[in-house]
Amino acid sequence: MVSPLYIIAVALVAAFLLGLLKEERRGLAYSVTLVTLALMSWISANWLWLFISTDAVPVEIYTAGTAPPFAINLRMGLVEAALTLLINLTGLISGLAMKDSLLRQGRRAMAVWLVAVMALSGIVLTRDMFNMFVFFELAVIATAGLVLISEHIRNDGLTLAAGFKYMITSQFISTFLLIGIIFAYHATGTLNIDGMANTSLVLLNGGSIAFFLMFIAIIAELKPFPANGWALDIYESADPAFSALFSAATGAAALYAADKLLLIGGAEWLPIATGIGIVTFVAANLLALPQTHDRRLLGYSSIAQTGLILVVLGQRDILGEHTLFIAGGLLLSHAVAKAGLFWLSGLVAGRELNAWAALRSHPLLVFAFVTFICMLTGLPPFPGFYAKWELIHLLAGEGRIALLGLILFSALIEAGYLFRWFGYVMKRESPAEPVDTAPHKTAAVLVAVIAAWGLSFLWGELAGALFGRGNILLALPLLFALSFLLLDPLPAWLKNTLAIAGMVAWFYLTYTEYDPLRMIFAAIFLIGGALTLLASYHAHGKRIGFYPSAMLMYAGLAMLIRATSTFDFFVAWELLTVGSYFLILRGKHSEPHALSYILFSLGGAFMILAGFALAAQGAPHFSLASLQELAQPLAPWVFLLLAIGFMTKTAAIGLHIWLPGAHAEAETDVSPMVSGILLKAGLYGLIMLLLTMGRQNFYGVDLVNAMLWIGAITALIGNLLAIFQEDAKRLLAYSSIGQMGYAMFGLALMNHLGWLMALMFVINHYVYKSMLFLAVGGVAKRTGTREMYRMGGLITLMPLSFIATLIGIIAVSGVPPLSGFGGRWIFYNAILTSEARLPMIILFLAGPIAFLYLFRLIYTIFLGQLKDEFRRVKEAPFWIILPQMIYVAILLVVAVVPGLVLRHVDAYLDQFFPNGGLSWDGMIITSDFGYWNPIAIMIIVGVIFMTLFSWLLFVNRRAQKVKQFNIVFSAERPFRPETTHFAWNFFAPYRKALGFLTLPLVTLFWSTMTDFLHTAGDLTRRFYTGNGQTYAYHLLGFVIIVYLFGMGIQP
Amino acid sequence: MMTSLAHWAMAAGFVLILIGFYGALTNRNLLRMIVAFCIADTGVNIVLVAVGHMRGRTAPILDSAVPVADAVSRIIDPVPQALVLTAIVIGLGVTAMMLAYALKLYEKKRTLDIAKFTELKW
Amino acid sequence: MKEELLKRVVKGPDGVEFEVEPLRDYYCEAPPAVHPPVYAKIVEDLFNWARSQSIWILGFGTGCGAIEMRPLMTPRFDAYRYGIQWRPTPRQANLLVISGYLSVKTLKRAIRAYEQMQNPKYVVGLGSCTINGGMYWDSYNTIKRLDDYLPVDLYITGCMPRPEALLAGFEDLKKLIRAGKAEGANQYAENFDWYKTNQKRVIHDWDMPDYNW
Amino acid sequence: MRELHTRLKQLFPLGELTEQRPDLAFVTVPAAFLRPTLLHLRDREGFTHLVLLTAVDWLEEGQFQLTYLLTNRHAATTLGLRVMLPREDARMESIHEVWPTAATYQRELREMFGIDFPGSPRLHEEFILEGWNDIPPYRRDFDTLKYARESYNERPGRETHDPATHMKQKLYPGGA
Amino acid sequence: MTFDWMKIPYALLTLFIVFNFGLLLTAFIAKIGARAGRRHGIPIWQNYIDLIKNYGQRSSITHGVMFYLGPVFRLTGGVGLLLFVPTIYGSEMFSNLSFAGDLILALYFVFFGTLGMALGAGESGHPHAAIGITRGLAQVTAAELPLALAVFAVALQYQTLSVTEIVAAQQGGMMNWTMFTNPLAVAAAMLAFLGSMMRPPFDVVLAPQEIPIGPPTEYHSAYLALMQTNRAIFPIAKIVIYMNLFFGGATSWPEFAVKVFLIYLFSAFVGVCFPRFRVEQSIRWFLIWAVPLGVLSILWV
Repeated sequence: MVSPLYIIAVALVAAFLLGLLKEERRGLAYSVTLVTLALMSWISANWLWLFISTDAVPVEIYTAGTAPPFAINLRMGLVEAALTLLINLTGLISGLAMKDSLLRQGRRAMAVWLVAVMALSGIVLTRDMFNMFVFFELAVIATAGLVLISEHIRNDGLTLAAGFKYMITSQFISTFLLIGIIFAYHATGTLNIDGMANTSLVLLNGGSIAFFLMFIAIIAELKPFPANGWALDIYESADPAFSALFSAATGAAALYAADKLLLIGGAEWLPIATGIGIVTFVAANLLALPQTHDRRLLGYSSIAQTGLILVVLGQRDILGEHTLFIAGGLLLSHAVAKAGLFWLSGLVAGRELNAWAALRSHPLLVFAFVTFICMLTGLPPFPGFYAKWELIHLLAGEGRIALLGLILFSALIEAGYLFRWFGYVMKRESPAEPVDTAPHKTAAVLVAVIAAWGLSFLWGELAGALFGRGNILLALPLLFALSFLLLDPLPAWLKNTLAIAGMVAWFYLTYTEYDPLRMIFAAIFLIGGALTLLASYHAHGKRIGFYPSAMLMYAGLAMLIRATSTFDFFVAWELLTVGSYFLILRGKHSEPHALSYILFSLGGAFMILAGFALAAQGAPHFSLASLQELAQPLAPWVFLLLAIGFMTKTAAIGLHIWLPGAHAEAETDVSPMVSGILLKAGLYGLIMLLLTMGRQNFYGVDLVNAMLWIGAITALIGNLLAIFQEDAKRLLAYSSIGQMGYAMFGLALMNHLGWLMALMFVINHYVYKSMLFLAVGGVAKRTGTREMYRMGGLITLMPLSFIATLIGIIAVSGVPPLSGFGGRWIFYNAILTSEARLPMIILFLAGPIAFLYLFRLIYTIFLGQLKDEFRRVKEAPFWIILPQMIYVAILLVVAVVPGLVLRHVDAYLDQFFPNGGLSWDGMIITSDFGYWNPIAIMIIVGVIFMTLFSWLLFVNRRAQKVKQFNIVFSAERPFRPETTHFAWNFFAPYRKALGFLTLPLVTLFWSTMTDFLHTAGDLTRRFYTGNGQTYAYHLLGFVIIVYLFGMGIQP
Repeated sequence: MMTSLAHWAMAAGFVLILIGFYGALTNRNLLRMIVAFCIADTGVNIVLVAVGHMRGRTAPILDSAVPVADAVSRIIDPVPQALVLTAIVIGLGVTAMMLAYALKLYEKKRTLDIAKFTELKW
Repeated sequence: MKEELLKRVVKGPDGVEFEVEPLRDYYCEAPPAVHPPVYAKIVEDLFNWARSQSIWILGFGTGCGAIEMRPLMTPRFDAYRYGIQWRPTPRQANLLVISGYLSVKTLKRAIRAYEQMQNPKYVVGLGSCTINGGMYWDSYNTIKRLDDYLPVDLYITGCMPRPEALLAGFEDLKKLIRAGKAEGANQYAENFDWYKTNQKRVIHDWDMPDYNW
Repeated sequence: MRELHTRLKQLFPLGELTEQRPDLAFVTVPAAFLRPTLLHLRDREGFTHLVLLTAVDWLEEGQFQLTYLLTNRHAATTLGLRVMLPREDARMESIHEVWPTAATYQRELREMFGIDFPGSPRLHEEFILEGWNDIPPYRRDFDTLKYARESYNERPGRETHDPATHMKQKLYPGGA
Repeated sequence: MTFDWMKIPYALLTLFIVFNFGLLLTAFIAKIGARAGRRHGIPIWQNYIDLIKNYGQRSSITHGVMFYLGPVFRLTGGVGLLLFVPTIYGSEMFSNLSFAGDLILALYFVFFGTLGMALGAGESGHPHAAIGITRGLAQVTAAELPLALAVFAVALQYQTLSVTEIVAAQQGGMMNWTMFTNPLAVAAAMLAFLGSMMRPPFDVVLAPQEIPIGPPTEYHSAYLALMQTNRAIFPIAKIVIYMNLFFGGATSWPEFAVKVFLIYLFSAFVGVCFPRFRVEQSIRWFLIWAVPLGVLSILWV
């Protein structure tokens, strides 16, 4: 093994040699620099490999040949190896990305660069307090030097000012650190960190103040809120490649330094670290919200992430042996993603967030961006996800709920601005300046991407080793979905075929595992999904990005039904959320809606995470089935959290505002996926929840009863809002909200028939909503509008779409003889056995309201007056029609023989609700109250209908076919189709009567919430005046506050 | 007072530090701020030395006057001395760097007022 | 010709431009057909009897006669007991009562309303104005012979005829219908060109299809 | 009414007042002063209601007379303003901004007399006559009878009687 | 499964009786209305004549397929509704086709004709038709609510959804009728009944002067005849449900005739006495007056 000392030595020697080189030999100097950095990285990598592959113990390097306290010692262990590798590699790649500017600045800059990287490695390696001080000062000087040297590149003085502010701050810091060190030394007689720790510095006389000074100095280097104005200015003004180093490497080094100090400080100082960390995490994320400058935003995000990791370090008392896994996961996620983003920002010309839209023309870079933000947000399969899962679980296990809540809240804000940014990238107008695609810069980004996925795999394996979890990245559905990333250059039809084949094959492979309940969902998710995908054949070209997103969602769904442990469930949940988010974002005007979707979904997901964590009580492995063993007082809380989480997906009232926009703005074939299929995931969650936990009493409120009310109100408001929509897809979207309300109501009835009804709704809603969305989507595709009043009279031009819509609305409305009636029949039977009678009244009102929007849908689109510009419209594309016709067939079959599916579910439900099932006697279905014979109904209605129809045909055999303006119009003639088609504001009288129920109170609530957060962020950031002296005051104020808190908790 | 000299030195050091901080926080002129930091640095160095001082002992220089054998009982702790040396060097570097900054900033804006460099904020 | 009836070029959602000709595209162009009685005589007799006993009048008032029609619905005259009632839409009405003078402008509407009624359909002219112009014989804007423009089955004279006269007239119309003589609709279809020529001679801005189905 | 006339006369060059009843009078106004007079009457004198706007064809004088009939509801008085226009190329300032209802009257006058009111809304749309192709029918040089004979078929056998003699004969056929 | 084929002629017989009864009854009610206005009113057989005449119209036009199917849907709805409910209690002959489903089937089948009619009228392209439909649908949402509540209350009361069993439970004297055992439910239902009969004050759907009779504006000849046929059958079928649920059903045709007549008369009576509501007024009226009754009736049970 090469001694780690060489990391430092090599850098120093090279820096020295660079000074000897001639100024003109810049190419050579640059090569020397890179080689040196590569060598340093290689040494670290070597060590890292040693520690990973063998159980080697950390190595102590005594510089002067003697042990401490008489000489400085370095230590090389697993963490040190990983961190120095991170630092050196970041240095190397940043050096690569900075090629142009380094070459222009010459050897001095390169030497300083080497020193900076070396100093950071030194901070990590050293075990000597004073040595650490020296390395810190070196880092400061090197940083300031780099800023100074690079100043002439931008030549606007901003960088200089930022550097000077940094110097001011570091003067204060170094003063504190030195005094702290000397007193600590005085107290313990050693400068060695372990020595200080062993002698319990803080217990000695004056030791605690000495420790405090050292501690606060190191913490200040972590740029805690509010003493961090200087750092933001550096992030904003410096070269992005340097910022990458500053964020990833400096941050890592400083965190490790803090970690070392906490070793000295002991348990008393952990809460302080936690406090500083969480305040920083929350505040920095809040402050990042109103940012429009990309690098400053990244700066805030860096600070926030550092804060989070500090929290983890501060919680080491409960995290114990897992601290490393968690902090490492978070740190590496942060470092890789942030470095990648900073490098990426070097490619983008503009500094506004909108300017990143330029990335859009480069799918690879978009992928990189996605990777980074998902990694930062802690989505699976990235390391941050594992880390967050464990962190939240351990916190919940110890009952540190407030901290848990703050972390999740702040993470949600972070996801908010990151995904908003991604929305800008995908949807905003592309700026004029193209992306700089210099190979060395792009390569840096790609290395980060590879590192991201590599780390994901690694953390998956680690999680496997530590907690016995499966590696997410090895899950077959996910792999299948990810493989579409590689297949993306293929034409769309080929990918579509592969996707369909994959889904059907997966169903074939797994169908034996499902009980009838899961079978329904599996069939909808997989076979239904494949059916919906048929519509995607209509798309031409490559459809870059569609298949990875869609398959990611389906992978999540496929994994969801097979999940038995909370971990697997949650992973699947996150995957399907992210996949569907990308799918929704593909719509033309979907940017704000996709954002609100992902925010509500992630908020819901965090609720679920918190619920699972609470339930697990620290147990590493918790199966879904064990939920039923939970007892008071925990169980209601878990139930509440999980239920709210699932209800965000089913868009229960209050949490529904994301749905209409998201579903309406999605592409033609995406709407049925997200509506017909994705919504069922939420129902599946609720079913799991109710199956395992049953009724819960929360301070006297029966939570299932509350769900009953929520379901009923959701059904009413969803339906009511649907009738006032002018946009056909929005109408369907609101209708979905209402239908989900019904299903939720059924589940909450908690009896046999209620569940059967809910499942019937699950099936029916999938079929008819997919069908209607496709039909409407096909029409919208042909007419170029979704506003119904602009359509009209399309029945003769699009007869198949009309038939699908007709069958669809009959089914939705529950009119016999189609399948919707079965649902209603079961519903009536179900409520007869229920005790809760009042919510049903609301549901009774909601029922007929459905007629209103359904009639509006079919009338304003297909009937009435055909408009000029649509006279030559063609029927929707074949591939959009085909699945609709299949759905029509399914509906008819289900209408005649509902027993095909329901019988099995009915029988299966017997084990949960033994009473009140249906009896299937031949063709007659009998409940405790009534009976129903679908075939007879179908035949009777059919016979009557055909008889009358033939009679009318006979009588009217010579009827003259007339055209659209041949109507009696009070003896006038129609003026134009537009003024003759009654369609806009269709239910105006209804609005007069009940319009007050549709006031957008919920939207108002949520927008007030977000406005509040934004305003809070915007006001708080005024506090960073830009004056270096003010920042110094902030620092001193911070020190004093922490001192007061810190000393306050001293024994 | 047992170690009155060391205590006096230490007190002086702290006073210097406080003067330095005060100066740095109240003066808006860059050069004055740098001078203030120099004063604070000096104060820190004095504190360092003062901590390492032991009454009645000599400087930790192993020469004929202090044989190696009884060095442990004769000399004061050498470590703070070493630290001070390093700290002085580093302080010098930092001061030089700050002066360079001040120069460049002055070239840019023709002013040394710290409050004039606030383009980056929020 | 009114602007909205002129040919226009519109752009479809796919960007292709094409021409729309409202008169041809929005209206049925078929001329009216003759519908002779086709069933056996006894059936036709039954139908004619039913038609005579179920006279549905289009509620379309022209001129002062419109006022004279209203009392028919009141308890004093109660036309309902004779199977007469008013329908608000020409589609469902059998009888168009021209209740007074017809200005050219109203004639246009009356023709449209008549053509939208279904065969068999009847026209009754009310008052002297419909017969020979009456007191409007020298008006610049009023037609003088209704039967030039619409196939009139029956005139009821008077200026204005009283409701009793109307009732008597309707009874006569019933007789005509029962006798199978009220074939105005077929007459109109057979002499379609003649009627159209007459109509177009007075209606100078003919801005409607030739037959308003 | 006299007082009003006196007051008005100080402001506008009005003609003599023709009093038909104590509460109804007419006065002639030059075309150029019509609008200020109307506004004054409406806003200062309480004549808030435009009862009608009509025309008389003085064929022999070669003039059209426009009559703006205004009513003061509180005083229950009606004042008619007459404006004389040359018959050739008759045109008059539109007052539809003063009373929106005037637009309809002006449309009618445009159709029936051929008097132009530039700027009046929908002035050139057909009002009562559809497809009229002769000179405006209310002009006195329009021969109504001739037009009716030429345009509309007559039913032969129509006789015209003097009502008095006809009824006499009918009631007393003997001639007593 | 064995099917009793005799059910078909029996059902047709019911249909025939009800059809004639309906034609006469509506004429009779119209006559009563006329008498209230001091008129003679139409002859009692006028409906037959109108029907024959409309079937005898020689020409007809069509606006398209749905226009054609509208009346078919409508009449299917009426006939189906009639046949899905037993007409005469205790009579095998006149239990019709009620083996196909229970009360819920009947209640939902009401919408079958409405929906088809709405579609057919929609295809006619006439704006008044669409306006009429929006009014009708808007009104029915509120009008159906008290009925649904009342039905629910009755089903809870008798613990069954089978019409036959509900009637059976009301046998044995007038005091066993739902009308007396659950008067609140019946009150709510009867108010809902007013809303569904297209008579004043809830006939803004048709509004002959304003939107010439609304949905059927374009319908004529045989189409109209089919709808007239339905107008004879459908109200009776609906009243049969009310009769069975609330008024003890009927054990014989005379009892049937009297009860149906009286129930029908109720709506006619109100219709003659009250002017017309606008849509939003009628919605508010139902929500304020009828729905609370229904809610109380449910809580009562």
